[in-house]
Amino acid sequence: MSSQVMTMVQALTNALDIKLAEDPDIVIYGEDVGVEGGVFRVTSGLQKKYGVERVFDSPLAESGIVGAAVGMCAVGLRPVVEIQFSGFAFPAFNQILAHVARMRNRSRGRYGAQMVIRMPYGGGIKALEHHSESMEALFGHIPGLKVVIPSTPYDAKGLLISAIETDDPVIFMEPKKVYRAIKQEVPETKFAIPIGKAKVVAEGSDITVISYGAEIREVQRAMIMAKEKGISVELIDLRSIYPIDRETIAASIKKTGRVLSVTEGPTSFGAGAELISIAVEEAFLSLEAPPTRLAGFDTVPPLPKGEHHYFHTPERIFYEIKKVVEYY
Amino acid sequence: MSSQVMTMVQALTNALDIKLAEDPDIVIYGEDVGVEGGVFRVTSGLQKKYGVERVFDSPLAESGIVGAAVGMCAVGLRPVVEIQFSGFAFPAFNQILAHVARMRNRSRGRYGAQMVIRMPYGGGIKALEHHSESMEALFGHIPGLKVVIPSTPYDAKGLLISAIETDDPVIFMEPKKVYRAIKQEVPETKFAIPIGKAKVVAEGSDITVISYGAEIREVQRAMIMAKEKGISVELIDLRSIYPIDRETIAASIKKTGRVLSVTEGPTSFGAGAELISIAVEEAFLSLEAPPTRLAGFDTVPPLPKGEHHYFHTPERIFYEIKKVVEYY
Amino acid sequence: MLFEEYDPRDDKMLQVMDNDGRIINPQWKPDIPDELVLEAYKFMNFARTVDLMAVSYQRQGRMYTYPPNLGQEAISTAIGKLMRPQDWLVPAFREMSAWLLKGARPRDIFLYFGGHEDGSKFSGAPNFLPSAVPIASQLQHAAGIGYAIKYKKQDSVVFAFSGDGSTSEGDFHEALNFAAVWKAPVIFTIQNNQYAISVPVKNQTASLNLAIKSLAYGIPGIKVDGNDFFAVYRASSEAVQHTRAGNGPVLIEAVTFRQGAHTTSDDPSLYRSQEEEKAWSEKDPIKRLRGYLDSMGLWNPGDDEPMLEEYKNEVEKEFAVYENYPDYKVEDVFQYHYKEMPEDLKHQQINYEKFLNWKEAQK
Amino acid sequence: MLFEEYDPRDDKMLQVMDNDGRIINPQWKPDIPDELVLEAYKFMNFARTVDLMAVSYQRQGRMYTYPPNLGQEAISTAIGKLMRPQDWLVPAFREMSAWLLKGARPRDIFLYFGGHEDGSKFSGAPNFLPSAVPIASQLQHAAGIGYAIKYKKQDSVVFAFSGDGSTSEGDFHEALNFAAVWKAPVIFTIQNNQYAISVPVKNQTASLNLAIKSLAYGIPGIKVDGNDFFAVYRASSEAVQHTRAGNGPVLIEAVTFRQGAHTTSDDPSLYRSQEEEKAWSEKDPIKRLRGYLDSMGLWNPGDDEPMLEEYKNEVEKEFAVYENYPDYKVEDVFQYHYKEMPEDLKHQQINYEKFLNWKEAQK
Ligand SMILES: Cc1ncc(C[n+]2csc(CCOP(=O)(O)OP(=O)(O)O)c2C)c(N)n1
Ligand SMILES: Cc1ncc(C[n+]2csc(CCOP(=O)(O)OP(=O)(O)O)c2C)c(N)n1
Ligand SMILES: [Mg+2]
Ligand SMILES: [Mg+2]
Repeated sequence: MSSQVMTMVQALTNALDIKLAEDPDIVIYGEDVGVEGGVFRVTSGLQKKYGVERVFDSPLAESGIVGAAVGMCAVGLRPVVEIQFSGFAFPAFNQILAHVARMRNRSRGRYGAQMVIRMPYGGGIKALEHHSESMEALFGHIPGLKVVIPSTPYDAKGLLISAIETDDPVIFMEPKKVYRAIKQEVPETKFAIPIGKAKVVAEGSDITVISYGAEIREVQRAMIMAKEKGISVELIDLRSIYPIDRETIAASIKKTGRVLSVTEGPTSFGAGAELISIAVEEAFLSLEAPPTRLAGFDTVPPLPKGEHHYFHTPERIFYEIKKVVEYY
Repeated sequence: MSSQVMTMVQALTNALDIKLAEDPDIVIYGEDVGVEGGVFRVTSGLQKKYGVERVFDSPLAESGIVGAAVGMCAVGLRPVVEIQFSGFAFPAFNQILAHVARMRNRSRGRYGAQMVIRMPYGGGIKALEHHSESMEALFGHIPGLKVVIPSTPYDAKGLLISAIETDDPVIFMEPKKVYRAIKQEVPETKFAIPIGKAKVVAEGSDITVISYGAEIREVQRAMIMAKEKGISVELIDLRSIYPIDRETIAASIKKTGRVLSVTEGPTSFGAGAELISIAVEEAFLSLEAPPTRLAGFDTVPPLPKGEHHYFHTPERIFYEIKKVVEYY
Repeated sequence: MLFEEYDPRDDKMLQVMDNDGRIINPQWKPDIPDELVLEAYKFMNFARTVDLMAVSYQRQGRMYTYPPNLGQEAISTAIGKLMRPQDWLVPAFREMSAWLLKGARPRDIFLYFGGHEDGSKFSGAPNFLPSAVPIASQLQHAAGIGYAIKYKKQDSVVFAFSGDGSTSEGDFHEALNFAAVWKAPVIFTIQNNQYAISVPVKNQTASLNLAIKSLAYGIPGIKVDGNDFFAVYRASSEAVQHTRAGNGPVLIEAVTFRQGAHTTSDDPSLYRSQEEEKAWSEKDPIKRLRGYLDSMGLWNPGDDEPMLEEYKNEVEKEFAVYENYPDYKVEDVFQYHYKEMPEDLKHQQINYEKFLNWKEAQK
Repeated sequence: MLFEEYDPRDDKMLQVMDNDGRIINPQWKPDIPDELVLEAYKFMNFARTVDLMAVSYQRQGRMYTYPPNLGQEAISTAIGKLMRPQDWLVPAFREMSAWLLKGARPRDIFLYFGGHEDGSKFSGAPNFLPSAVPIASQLQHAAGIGYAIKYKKQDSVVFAFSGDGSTSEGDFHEALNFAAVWKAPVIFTIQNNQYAISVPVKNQTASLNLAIKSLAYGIPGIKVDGNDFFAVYRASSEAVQHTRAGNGPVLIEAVTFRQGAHTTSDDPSLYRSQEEEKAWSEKDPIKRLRGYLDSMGLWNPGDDEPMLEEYKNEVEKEFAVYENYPDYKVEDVFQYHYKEMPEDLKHQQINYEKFLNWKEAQK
């Protein structure tokens, strides 16, 4: 099987290309995804290749983008829409919550919402306001959705293909900080990574760190520091925050007895809270220290000049790992 | 101080009346709040008393209702707007997240969003779709907001007065199931209950139950069953889910060693997860059983015929209390 | 031609018959056989029977909140009569005639407003979305369906409904704009029944009328008398022709009046006068069409009673089906949310069933 | 009268001077003194200097993403000149001239696009909201400000800006509708610069033009040449008159062209041709106004260079203030979110400071 070194952007384009080629029911649209190929170029070249009826620019209206996709699904299409930045998903929030997530149940299984809503998310790239948020917990709380977040080019391709193929609606959040930051060998042919299965990125014995998206790389850097201090970290990349892979989490915590979640969004009512709850629900008796969350502050991400205070540096992650490991 | 027996609806009307009378900067608007006095009659009589410029019907557009309030605040008004049902807050979600919650920070304190967004929430009243949700966790996750939920007529009045008087924006969620279900002596004059302070509704020694809104009454009923079995329950009414009263929660759990949260919204990424996390963060060493959440299923609330399966009955709450207490 | 003559900028309203059913505008009377008119008349009576009985069942506590259609039957009957099986119906919640003509049965309507999602399945009715509660949100779906129809080169038209209040929502705007840019075959019908719950249209918008909003999207718009079966039928047929010819969407404002309450929990006396109600009852759509039929010798006043009796019996039978509908099962809460149910959800169901067993065991 | 003569239904565009600055439509030339025109010319040059230098500082890596104004200066200069201190400015992000005229300093602009919230404080400038990033969302605030002004019986007007792309958002629709129903004193100016990033207006809407969208709200709308200082000035003055007389909002479509990139991270060559760019550079607003001044003997071509030199120096000084701005402090992340900071947030700050201390101690 031939493979190629790809960035995450390239891997995503490749996944879309493969699916467009094999399934005429797939259409791609959103702001600037046509001629320009998206502001991050994920859809680059696809309009040329598949025509303006399959890959096209929509008017500038997120509720319209998502709402129209609900209708398309009723007729049997499989739209893959792009929200330019996850910070602009909120004008579409009602359509997502009220229709995308509910159409299947409301129609008792008659109509589904077999769509993917792609959106670059997350910070640390010195961007304008509303271009750095990480609000995946909001989507995780809406019944009826799946929420997927890849951390590598390989996973991005495999997960996007699964997302397009599942008959359930998927919020597909792409860590823009990773978009071009890492390159990886990715098979050129089609492959799928199941949604809902976490990946044990590194095995370890002293502490379980649970994370996803762009934070994975920061944790890996922190792990180098930890290793120097003799701390052995088991790193879990969730890959999907709903459904969440309780089994993998439980097995790991039962082994290590300690757990830290590392996520970007605000702390309160955030993903870390869910992870702590799962730790407690699945492995209470194994816990040797309080399950701990390292999350963003309960603030908006500061503009670039203040960004270094908000987004987690490897030092910050290491510091929290150390605290959990040193507990008692 | 003279007082009167009031329903929660009456207590809310009374609070609005008092504030309208004393502060000319207060305006009230929303769908049907004028002539009709709101579908639940919370603003009943106020347009007549204060005029159509201060209490009025807006066009049917939630984003417009909330967005206009942001502008009004910049000029110094203190709008108290009504969203007809919390299930219809989502067209306004972007305005809430992007502006209401952020204007103060964005303008470095120059402009605030001293508004209250009132909304009836919660289920169990045999209503149409989108009329039974309990999605407070979504608001709790947005930095910049306060989220207040009263459970009694007395609290409703005192908390609404505080909400109107605070310079921070408040999402004020009113349990419609309680609206007319209980009556209580409420002082006629002005009083305020501070936002962010929980109330210990009942002291107990075996388990702490944390809840709010309409669930408080169901927990109280469950407590009768518990008492029969010799279980002593300490009940905390949060009253405000952001800011959350860690101190009261911590003190109680340190005493009882066991904790159950009872909330209506979906389980995953819900309020219960935050409460479990706080339990673990504040009282890990006191925990004799896993902190537990009883929440809604990860489904939309069923239509009336299926409602009894979704909303927590006293039996269901008792069952969970028993499980936590019997742990070990 | 019709759209030009009734340019919404002139605020004219297409009317074919007067309040007594006299044809006052023969030029625009649709060219349809008498049988069709007769059928429509009967059908409007049937729909009204379902509606009135729904209200009374609700009053008896045998159903939950229900939004009466009384007085608005001409609009969705005329459009429903134009709908072909391959056409799509994207409803709001107050166009029951169209639901029935699309293939819903009264039992579905009772089931839905009786609080069961199975009432939204409409098994026998193709291309029919469930009712959308959040105002105007369904119009976005209509635009998307329109796109998909074009994309798949299907010969279908989308009929989307909403009320005067819906025109204020952002989704109304986005939907019409998307459909227009895409030249999607969608006919947007606004039932302007004068009120959004208690709020009159004049507090909803300052525009000359609602049809004129079409100009913001570069599409034809027309204001019609929504209590005039012929006017609605004519405007809608022309709209269908326009859109099937590939010209994109049309906006129809159908002026009518909700004779009943907003829903069974509403009290209209709070916000409108008896005079207003009385004036509108003169324009009742069934009364007007009966006037026409009478004058044409197509109907005797005496035929109404047996017809209504028959309909009443039929509806009672349908209601019985609803009342004997199987109990809501635990699975019904869970099973339809996902095609592939997540583990967490499965466990929630299992845990809940454990509780039910425990509860059972307590007895 | 102006609004009637330039009814958007006829798709006429108000133009006072041609591409060379010759007055072709003296009837609508605003009656303003030469000094004001001269001031406006100079000011447009100043604003352009700030803009060009911002782009070049960004290229040097000394600032973050920045949205160039090049070619659009006439619009917000003309409107900015009309703004009184008590008037409100509700900006999008590409009307820098209005920002400066409202009292922002170049240092604020550098600070904001240099990534510091303090750049949105505009200490010296009353009644000026920070830039709103989510497209069209700010227009709702304008409607609310308009209501509050009326409520407080203040003599102010709200100037709200947005782009052609913004007209597709639901918030655009709701804002204009609210303002119209409330008869709020708001002037909505759409800078139609032909593109929303890469998307041309024709993919944004099928309407005849953008001004015609005013009909959906029952308010006046007018399409003006946005590169013609006189045309924008005239239309805006009439709009101000209209709205101050209590008649409610006005919609102005100002037709222009973004000569630069969407932002410094954009590459326009992907979506538009050099011919198009060239054609529009003929219509450059500064060039046109200079043509007028030249012909009136109010300006010598030789005066440009020293003026621009002076502006450059001034802007450099402002940039230096920005570059020497104090470091972003930990408190700056936290302190402005609430008037009364919640305990949780305080603890988050304290915990973070503990980490910083630990980190410091590691060294
Ligand atoms: C987004 C949203 N906001 C509020 C409501 C509550 N609500 C239900 S019907 C209605 C009025 C609708 O008026 P209109 O569109 O004129 O339709 P009508 O009821 O008159 O048929 C309102 C405000 C809702 N269903 N959805
Ligand atoms: C709600 C929202 N969606 C998407 C974006 C990303 N975005 C920033 S500017 C822009 C185009 C705006 O076009 P237009 O309104 O014409 O203004 P212009 O940039 O041309 O001045 C887009 C899509 C945004 N800022 N907000
Ligand atoms: Mg209506
Ligand atoms: Mg533009």
